[in-house]
Amino acid sequence: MFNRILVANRGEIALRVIRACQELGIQTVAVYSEADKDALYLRLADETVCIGPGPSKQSYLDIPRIISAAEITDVEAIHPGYGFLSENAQFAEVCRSCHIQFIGPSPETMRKLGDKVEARKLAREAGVPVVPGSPGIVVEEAEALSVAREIGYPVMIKAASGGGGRGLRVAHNDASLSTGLRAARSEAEAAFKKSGVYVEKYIPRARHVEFQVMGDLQGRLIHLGERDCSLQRRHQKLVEESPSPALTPEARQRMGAAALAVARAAGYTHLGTAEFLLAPDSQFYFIEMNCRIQVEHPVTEMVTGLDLVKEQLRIASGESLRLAQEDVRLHGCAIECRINAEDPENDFAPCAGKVSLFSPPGGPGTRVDSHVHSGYTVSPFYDSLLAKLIVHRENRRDAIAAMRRALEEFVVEGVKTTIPLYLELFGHTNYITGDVDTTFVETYLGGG
Amino acid sequence: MFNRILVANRGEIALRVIRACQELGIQTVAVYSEADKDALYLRLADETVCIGPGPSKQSYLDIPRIISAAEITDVEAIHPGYGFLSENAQFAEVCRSCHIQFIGPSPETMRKLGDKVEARKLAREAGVPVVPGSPGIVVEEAEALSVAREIGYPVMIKAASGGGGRGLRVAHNDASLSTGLRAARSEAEAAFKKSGVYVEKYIPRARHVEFQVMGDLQGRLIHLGERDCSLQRRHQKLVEESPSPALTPEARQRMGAAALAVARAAGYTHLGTAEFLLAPDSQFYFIEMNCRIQVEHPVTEMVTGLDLVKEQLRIASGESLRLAQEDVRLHGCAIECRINAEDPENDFAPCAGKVSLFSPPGGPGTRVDSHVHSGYTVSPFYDSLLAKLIVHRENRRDAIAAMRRALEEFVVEGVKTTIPLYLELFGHTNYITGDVDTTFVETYLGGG
Amino acid sequence: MDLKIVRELIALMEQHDLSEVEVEEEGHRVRLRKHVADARAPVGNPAAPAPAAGRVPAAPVAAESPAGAAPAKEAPGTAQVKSPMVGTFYRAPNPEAAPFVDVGDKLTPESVVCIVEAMKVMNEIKAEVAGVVEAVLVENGEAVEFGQALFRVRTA
Amino acid sequence: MDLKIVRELIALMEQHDLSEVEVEEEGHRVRLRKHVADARAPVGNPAAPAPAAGRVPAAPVAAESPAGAAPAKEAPGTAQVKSPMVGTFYRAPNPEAAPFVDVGDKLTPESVVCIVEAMKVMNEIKAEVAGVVEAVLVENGEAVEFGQALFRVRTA
Repeated sequence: MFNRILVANRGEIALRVIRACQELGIQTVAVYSEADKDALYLRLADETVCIGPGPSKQSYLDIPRIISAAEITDVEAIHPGYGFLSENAQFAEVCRSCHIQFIGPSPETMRKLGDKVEARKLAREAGVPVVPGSPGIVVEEAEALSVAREIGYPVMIKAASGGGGRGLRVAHNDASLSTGLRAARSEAEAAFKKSGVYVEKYIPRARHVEFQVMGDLQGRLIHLGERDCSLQRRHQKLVEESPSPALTPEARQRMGAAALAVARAAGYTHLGTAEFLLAPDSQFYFIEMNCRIQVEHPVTEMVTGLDLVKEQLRIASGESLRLAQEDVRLHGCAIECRINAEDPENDFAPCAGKVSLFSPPGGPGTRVDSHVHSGYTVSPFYDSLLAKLIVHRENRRDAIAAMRRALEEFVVEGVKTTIPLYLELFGHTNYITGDVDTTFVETYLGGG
Repeated sequence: MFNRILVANRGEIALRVIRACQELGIQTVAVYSEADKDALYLRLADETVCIGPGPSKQSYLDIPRIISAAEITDVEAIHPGYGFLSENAQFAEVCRSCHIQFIGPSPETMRKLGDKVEARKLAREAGVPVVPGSPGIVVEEAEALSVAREIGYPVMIKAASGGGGRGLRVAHNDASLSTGLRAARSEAEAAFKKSGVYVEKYIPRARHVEFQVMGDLQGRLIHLGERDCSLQRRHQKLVEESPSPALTPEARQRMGAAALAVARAAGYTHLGTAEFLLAPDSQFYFIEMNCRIQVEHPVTEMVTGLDLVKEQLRIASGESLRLAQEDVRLHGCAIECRINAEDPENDFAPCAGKVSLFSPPGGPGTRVDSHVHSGYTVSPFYDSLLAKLIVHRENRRDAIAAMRRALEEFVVEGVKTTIPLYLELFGHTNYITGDVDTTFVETYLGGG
Repeated sequence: MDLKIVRELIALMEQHDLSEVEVEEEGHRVRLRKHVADARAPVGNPAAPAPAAGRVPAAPVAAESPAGAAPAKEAPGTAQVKSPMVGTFYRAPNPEAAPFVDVGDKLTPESVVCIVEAMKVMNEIKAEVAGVVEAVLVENGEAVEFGQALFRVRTA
Repeated sequence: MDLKIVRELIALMEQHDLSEVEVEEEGHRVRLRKHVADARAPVGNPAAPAPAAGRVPAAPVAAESPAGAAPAKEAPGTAQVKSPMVGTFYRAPNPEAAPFVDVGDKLTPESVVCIVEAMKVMNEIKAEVAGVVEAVLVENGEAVEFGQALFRVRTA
């Protein structure tokens, strides 16, 4: 096992990694920007290094500064968390060239899976269904039109290097495809410096169901069941649960096998997530593979009893997986919701400012992953995630009741939060009966 | 199931009961003293009733006021929590006469088990070993001396109606027995208005191991494994864990059977705890039965996956137990420690005052049961419990690591707490190797 | 003094979280002081006394806020008769009888003003102050909690 | 009355973390008072500027407090040369050479004062202020973090 690693992230996931390291007896180096200098979680690291000013580009996204911090503190490995540099293959390569271990899959695997067109091809070749669409990046508008007519409208236009819903467009006819294509390209260019887009069939009433996979350096691969993340707003996940209320054991087995087939084809190691669309007719389609720990990993931890960050560290240090596929059991139901400092009354505008009182819920079956405390200042530089609230109960009905109870208990004063929205969502018949798709939240909010 | 119950308690256990009720859809009435009027958890109750001023005798211990509150709010049942009126058979009788259900065993059972001499007799008759000692209350000093000589010194002098370590004395010879007898009697008289004491053999190097039993109104009884509460200070439990590091599966089976035998003999229903001393030679001795939910119930919840307060409510409403003895499995290891507002540097003097910052730990395997929040004022009227910190991990070694990690994270400012003491205890070789007995903490502290 | 300036001062206070502003100018003097309720105290946590005098928790037991029984500040020259117990409030010894007291009645400390029934026992409540009944704060038959104001009495 | 003055006073209050300001001048009097927090602010959370001027984080990277890189207030007439990057601090271009600068040396903003090595690249750091080197705050070969003070310079 490692003696000392650097955590190249901030906020709750930095704290999450520090927690795992402390329990494993690994020393931690936390890097931070000037905007985060007062964060309480920094006290828990063995060392801290200020790497730059508030803006991410000059701190958490600045590869040389992070590598320098790793070198002067003499760490063996870097945990990238999620977001920031976590799926940056170049960062993983620089780590390698500096003889610092990047805790994640190889840069080659990341590059292969980071490009959606490549990933689709890889999945098709592994016999895993993908949403019908263009075989690769669409260059000519004529090609896009011909693909769309072949697979039938409505279609989606997606950025090949997209993520978080940016660069996504739905087109219902030739005209909207033409305009959408131009818009998606320039959006993708602005966001990712790459204008490649592709076109695929839009699947109505689909759920988002993803599988957690885990592979060791010895080539063993298993999956840890699924997470249903159908409650989204602008393609950002709001609520995640495991197991999915829409999967039969048989469907779980089939989709899990598909997830493993893609992972195997990509030579996948470490933790990763295979995302699928699940249509109302139970047909599923591979979308993409995320090469990092997910924000929503706690729901899988609750139902499997595993600590996924510890597993990441074990894998990176060369240990073999401690369990086989048949040892994986899902117990009860876990639900997570992301409490953001946003104003639901004002189109979810982020609310920076001081949290005057932060009193999280507790008690049985309740887990809170948060770096926030009374007196914490929400910085305008970073995302607005205040806390992840996770509940775990015997069954889904009890889990929903526990979530409502915990949300009622959660006191955040000083900034507006999404708690009121969740109280509505978890009281909604469609959610309670499991009858939702990825458009549910926006439809509920009157079109997002 | 009930529609509406009253919670006749305060602080974390009142909140704990409210949590269970909310998850089961039961309305709650919270009673409170003027000293607790600002407590945040009162917001979570459906109704609140002020029942008196701060001192417990005029509020939480005042039977007429609590019954009146139950009557005017028209509840079906009362949950007594722990402490206060929870083991008061007269209170249970008044409830019965007012047609309000007391959530706990019958007054008859409580009376039988509340008197330690009676309880010992009952255990002996059920074939369960008790610590050798006087057959009943000792009236004459001569009788005490003769018992002591028969069973051999050292001996303990115990108040028949004792609890929490009050009225306890160890005597090493005739002279210290005579003086100890007088002191114990007057102490018991002052504390419990009853001066009955008995004498029993002092078992050196013993552990405190207790079994959680649970019985429905249909007469089914099961046990939920043990809790090891050997870390005590002045007979007050500090740390509890399950399973006990000192029990083999075979010993667990034998002691569990003994716990059930006592419970069966007492006609026990609802939740209860059979306490044992476990000697180094694996011989165990029944001490007493607690007729209520225990402070340390969460460790049993974590390893069994059950919600014991919900189970109490189910039993009281007439439901049958949902699981048989063979369904009970203990998963992993759970440890709880009680974070008190006390100054370990100053003989554990309670610290009343304002908690300026309260930032509890979170993350995987971490549970906090607490009514405290930043800005909460610790009242001098009640016990100094701020929070129960519970961790649950795959095995004991990992649980200890998680506990240390969580304690490091726990920030309480404004009042002194026992957190530094726990950081020492959980780092101590004797605790880590499981080599402790009930005198360990006091020996460690240099005699308490 | 221009009210607009006062408004602006208030806005400034709010913007900058001031608790007091006092401005004096050529015989003009403005002094603004904000209620020192701790910004951080939880809502419904009236650690500081209520700003206005005479706030009366007229709500029955099922008060929304746990602070229902918080002692309200009394206006000078008035007192409150409070319930010393939890129970049901009755204005008369029996349903047919006249109320013990009504608005305008004179009280001595020994005057019985009502009954609070608790556990089937009818407890006569005495005024404990001398004065004139100014208001009856609870409806007949309503539940009352400990410390709840029952009557307002003019003592001066 | 001039609101600008009030605003300036508020800015002063905030800047200096005062709880009350009172100004009286020829019949003019302004008094501002801020709600005194902050028993509740977390320890180690220096939202307010450090009380003493000239506090210098001389500790290496492994600072106990995450606030190690917090800008320390400078005494009047002095400035600090801070590290613009994370890396290893060298006072000389190579182990045999003399230090770029030493105490007592005069600096122009263009003077190279040291090297910070980051990812095997030797970065020459310029003073960016004019003055006289008063102190070298970091040992040769030590690790420095972003914003860490390297030299104290007398500018006045």
